[in-house]
Amino acid sequence: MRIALHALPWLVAIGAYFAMPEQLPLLSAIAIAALFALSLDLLVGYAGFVTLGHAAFFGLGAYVAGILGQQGWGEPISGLLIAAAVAALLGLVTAPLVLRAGELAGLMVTLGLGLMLYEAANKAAFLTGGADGLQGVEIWPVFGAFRFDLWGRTAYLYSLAVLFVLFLLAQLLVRSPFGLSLRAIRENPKRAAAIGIPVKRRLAAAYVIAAAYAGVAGALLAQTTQFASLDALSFQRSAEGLLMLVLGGLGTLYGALIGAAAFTIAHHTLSEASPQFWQFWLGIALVALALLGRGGLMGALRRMTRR
Amino acid sequence: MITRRALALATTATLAAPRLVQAQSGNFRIGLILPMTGPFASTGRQVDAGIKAWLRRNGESVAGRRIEILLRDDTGTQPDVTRRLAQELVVRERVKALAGFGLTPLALAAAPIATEAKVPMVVMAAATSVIVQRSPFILRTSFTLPQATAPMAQWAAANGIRNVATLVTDFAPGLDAERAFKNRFTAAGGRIALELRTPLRNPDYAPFLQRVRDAAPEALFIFVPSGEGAALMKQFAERGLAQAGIRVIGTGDVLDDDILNEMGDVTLGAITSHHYSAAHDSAENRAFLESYAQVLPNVRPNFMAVGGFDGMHLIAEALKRTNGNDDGERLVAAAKGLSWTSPRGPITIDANTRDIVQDIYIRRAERRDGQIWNIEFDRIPQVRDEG
Amino acid sequence: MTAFLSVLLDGFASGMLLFVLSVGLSVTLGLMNVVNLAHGAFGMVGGYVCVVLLNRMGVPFPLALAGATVAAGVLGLVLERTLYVRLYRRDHLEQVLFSIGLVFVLGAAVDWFMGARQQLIQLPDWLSGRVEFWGVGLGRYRIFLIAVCGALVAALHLGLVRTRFGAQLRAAVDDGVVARGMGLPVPRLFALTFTLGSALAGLGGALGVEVLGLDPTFPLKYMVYFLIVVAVGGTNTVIGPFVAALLLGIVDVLGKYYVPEVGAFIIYTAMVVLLLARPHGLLKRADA
Amino acid sequence: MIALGTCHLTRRFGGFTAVDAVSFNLLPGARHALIGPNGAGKTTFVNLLSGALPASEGQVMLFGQDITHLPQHARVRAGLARTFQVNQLFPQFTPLESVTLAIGEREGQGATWWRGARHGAEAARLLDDLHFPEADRTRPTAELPYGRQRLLEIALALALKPRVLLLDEPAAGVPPAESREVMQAIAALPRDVAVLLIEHDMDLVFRFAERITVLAFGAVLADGEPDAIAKDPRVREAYLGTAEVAHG
Amino acid sequence: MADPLLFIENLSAGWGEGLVLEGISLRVEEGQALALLGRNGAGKTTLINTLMGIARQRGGAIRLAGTVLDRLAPERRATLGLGWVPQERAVFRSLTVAENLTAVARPGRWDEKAVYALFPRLAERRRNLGSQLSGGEQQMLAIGRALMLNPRLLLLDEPLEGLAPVIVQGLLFAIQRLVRDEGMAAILIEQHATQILPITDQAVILDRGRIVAKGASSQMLAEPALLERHLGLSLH
Repeated sequence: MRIALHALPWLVAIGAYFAMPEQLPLLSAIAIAALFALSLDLLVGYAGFVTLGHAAFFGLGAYVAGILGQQGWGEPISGLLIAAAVAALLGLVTAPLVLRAGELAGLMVTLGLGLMLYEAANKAAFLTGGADGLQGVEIWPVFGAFRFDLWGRTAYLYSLAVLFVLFLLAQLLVRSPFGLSLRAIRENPKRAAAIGIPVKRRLAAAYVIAAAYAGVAGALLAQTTQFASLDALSFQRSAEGLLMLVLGGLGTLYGALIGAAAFTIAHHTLSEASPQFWQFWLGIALVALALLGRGGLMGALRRMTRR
Repeated sequence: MITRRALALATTATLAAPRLVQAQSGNFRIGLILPMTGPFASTGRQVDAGIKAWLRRNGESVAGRRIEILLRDDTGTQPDVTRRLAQELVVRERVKALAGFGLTPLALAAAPIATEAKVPMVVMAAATSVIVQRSPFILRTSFTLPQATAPMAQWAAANGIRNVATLVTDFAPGLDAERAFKNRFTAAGGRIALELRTPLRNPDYAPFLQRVRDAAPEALFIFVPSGEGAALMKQFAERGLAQAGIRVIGTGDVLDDDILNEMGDVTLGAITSHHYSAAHDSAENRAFLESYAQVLPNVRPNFMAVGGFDGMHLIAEALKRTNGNDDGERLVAAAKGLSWTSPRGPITIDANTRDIVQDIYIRRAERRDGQIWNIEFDRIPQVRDEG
Repeated sequence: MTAFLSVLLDGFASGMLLFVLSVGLSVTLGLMNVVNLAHGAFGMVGGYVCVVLLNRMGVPFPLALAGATVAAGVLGLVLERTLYVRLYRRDHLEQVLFSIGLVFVLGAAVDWFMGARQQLIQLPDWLSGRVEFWGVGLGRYRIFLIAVCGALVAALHLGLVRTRFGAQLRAAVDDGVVARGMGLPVPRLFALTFTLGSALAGLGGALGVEVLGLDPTFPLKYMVYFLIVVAVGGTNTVIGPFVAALLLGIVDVLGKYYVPEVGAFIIYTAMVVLLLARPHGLLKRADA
Repeated sequence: MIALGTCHLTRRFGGFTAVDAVSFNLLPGARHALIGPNGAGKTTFVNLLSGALPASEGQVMLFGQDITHLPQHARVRAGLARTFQVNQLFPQFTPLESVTLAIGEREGQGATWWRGARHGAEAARLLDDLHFPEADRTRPTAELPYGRQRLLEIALALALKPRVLLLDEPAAGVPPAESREVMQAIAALPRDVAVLLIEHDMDLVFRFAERITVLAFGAVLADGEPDAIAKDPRVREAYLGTAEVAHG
Repeated sequence: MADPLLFIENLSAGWGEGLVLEGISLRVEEGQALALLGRNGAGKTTLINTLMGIARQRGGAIRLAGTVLDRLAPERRATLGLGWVPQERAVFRSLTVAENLTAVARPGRWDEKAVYALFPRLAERRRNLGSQLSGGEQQMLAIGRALMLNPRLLLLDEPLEGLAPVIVQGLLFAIQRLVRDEGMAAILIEQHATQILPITDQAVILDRGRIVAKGASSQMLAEPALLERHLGLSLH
């Protein structure tokens, strides 16, 4: 029963491939958004560290993978790994700054660093294409066999597979002593320190891991769309990721998946039905959810199943 | 009434299951991707209304096929969304043409989809030279910045202006404009005193204009995206640049018809070069204005609207030529070399480059009947993009 | 040198405007610990009310400013009493979800009535153009901005320092529990403060139409700036955010003037450095 | 050998000196109580010992090692554990999870990410020893009765196998009906652990302590055997008020 | 007028899930001063905070001059006549002395002038910020601030705590004036029983959240054994 419940989202995701062959681009977008939300969940949901600049890692991953593809190394999987490594490196370098400042100030430092990277990418047009985006990205077929096709079949299966693997890894992570210690820090940093948890070091580790995850998500976007642009680094991207996560429910991993799917589908459906005023309805939904539900959609789901 | 029904149809179609869509395959579906929200929403609204004006004027049936527009919002800032929407429209909605594309990065992101899906992609707003080279299926009915800029440089040089500062927005169209102006102007013996680039988002023009004032050129050449001109012109006036003897010249984007009237007296006398003015004196334009007023009352159509109007016309003419056949390669072939008289004047789709060839007008902002208009006073016929 | 002074005064003016727009946010954050990302929406509403009054109804500019202030204040009061009051005890992230939703709703509503394009106003003649003092040129409107915002800063500061309401407000920020125990109606104080903050944002939005522009994306476009002012300025005084806003305005403008290539990089760097040096705000010592 | 010692330990907040040059020794295996009126600086003192607060001056030594500048978690590694006056628990964790986590950290496996937590059995054994009811071990901590949460405070500290244990008012706020378990747990603390008990409940103090230190105004007022302390006039004054008024 | 000024019946209360007080019943008449004694952690402050509506009331009833307080917000209780002097004084640090007084003022006999007359020291420091005062001055200010509400019942939570003996004497004198000469009803919390018993009428001793002794203050003062047992250090 429990296993069936865990398998359900993935069965739905695979079923969607067959049931909605015409919706694959949207489904890929959901998978990538879910991975980004998942990376935020590790940091915000589990370690309790809120960031407003997570798009820095997403965008960095996107540009790294994109530039690799543009410069003649279009092998996708190594591209993902390199993007993850570079994003993690940025995380490692910035973690001390971000952790130094403490709560509100730390939050603003993440925002500031994110904005700085955005500006840097904007100015480094020789490398990034500036405001016009990175042109001429060429990604080779996955495993040398599966080309990124117009229907988005490869893109979706590839994104889904990466999401799945990283989800399993995340699950392993949050259930491990390390993951437990992150939750402990979120729940009570005072007590966490008193049982011998090196709080800052663990938070820094979570920050680096989340950075790598976000880097992979960004790289996936760049590879599947063969394009990278500044908005991958934008504050909006960070905020949207947080919205998805809060919408789905923090600290459950599944919340990230559900939130990303719900937000993307709602956004897509509403903007299709009303290209000019979809924000109104999306806004109403967000306001209502914030007023009514605690713990996001996962919270609501749990309350329903408990009843 | 007709448009409303088309809209209703479009809405039901999007909500209904894919099978239903196939049952309506007699329709010729066009996927229209525009920034309908966000900072560039006014561009989307204008193009959309231009298309509706064409449909209102010419009916929704072309060569026995009913035209159906599927409008999507890409918010203007997310190229990956533009690309995904293009992909979806092609794959799921089976559109036979893509259209719209408010900004250069958005158009560039969607170009590979057009190539791969082999559907014509009609660029109605974005204006960087390079766009049409990105796919053999791209056709353009807007303009290019070098196209609109070079005549301005020439006019300035010919009218005794020797020393110019340039101020452009820091993205591809701006750089295109900067380069085109500089090349043509220096070739004609002019000198560029100062080159400034302002950020695309959150620009504050005051410090830039202060620098211009310090440099004291004879004229300031400006390119900023549609809508931004107001803030710039106000600052120009407030800084007292006019009193300091600096004239404003620029491309028509700066004195966008959409907001020209509200920009007020600060614009009077500014010289710009562009391919369309709502004040263009022709029967075609009067008819266009009339149809447009029925779609969007109280809004003056600008060059974006005419790009949409002509883009729709281009698709329709191509479809007529193929006798309703919606094969992408045939449609593009049919579109190549088409010429007609648009509300802006005579235009041609170049058979080789698929880019637009059109007259560029030199205009002066003047008050007529209580409103401010860009009054055309000189014309450079059939200008090509030279970027 | 004169150019420097001109630019400096520009930065001063835009910093002051930024202060009026964001001061409400810092007070509500300090008083009720509510993260209200929709603060800019009140500025937007004020801007649109000003545009409508001025352009469609022909109301004189000063009256239009007053109208914008009142309208944004009333909207703030209504929303505080009906919606915000339910979110005080919630998680900050839920407040973020709520306030972003509100930004979407208000933005779309404004779009529905007014369209998406830039809104423009015609200033009265006495505010147009430019004057020169000893060779230093300054736009009349910027002088007006400095005068109005300066008067507001002074009034706010004096109001907070000299009036009983101000003392009660500071008491509530100092220690909300004890303040209630002393009979101070903290919820009502907060509603009033929220109203005042919204009204100020409305006024700022109206004053900013000419300088910052106005379209439905206004609240999101400037949100980052408001957050910077609050984070750098701290939440326990009016002076902290004021200094922060001035710094931000001046650094931004000077940066664009002298090193336009670097652009917005400067303010972000300045913010990060300030936050690392003084995590609790400009005027507050770390251990206080 | 001294288990935990301080030398002129001082902590100032602005102009206020909360802990004033306290020199104090805790012997291995000691049963030592720290008492004093409210505001005497007891909790600040504990925070200085555990590293939750940095000292303004002076030294803290643990088994001869200077730990004054060690962060909290390093002091825990070195064998110093504490409980809190106001519960500091992980509300969403079950007691079993909490204790397992603490044991894992003790064993240096807190950074392990590739497999689940071990030590569940040891955690269960520890809870057995404390007579922690089976049914409450797998409920979220926040839902437990207060007394049981206090017991968990002690369990978390014991899970670290400390050599020195600081108990900050372990019985505070526990309703009488639930206090038995806590009292039992304190009575049954391993003999080889040096315990410093901060407590107001004099019953508990005199039942438990073999030595008492009295803190007042941040300084040591008296130090000695319980009987001597109970009779010390300075201590009586600190607790009952000035002698003159008492006579007057 | 059957209702006493303050009437507490079978009150239980605590913080969050923790239960600190159980089965407390008490009454305070007009003009009466009650000493609330007990060791640290006995529940004295929790009782005061429950009266103020800050700690969580779990059962029982509280009435002030007949008005049920049980569910009222703290600010309502204050305006109904409770004058709270919180533990550790908690003066408003960023307000001046004068502002601390005027911000909470309600009309009545006690105004700024009257407070300054009671504590001349405050008059000298009226322009200083709360954060700049010494401990004793802060305590005077906290009492003065509560008086500005013109309360019917003053709740003094350990007003002598942590102060030097000289200052303690001065404060005791002022409090004595209030309750003896002004007839102000008050509840006084103190660990040091011998200091406040002489200036109160009734006394109650709390231990572990329950009332363990009750009686006239003078009587209690005469029973050192009782005090020693409940407040001192000896074994039971």
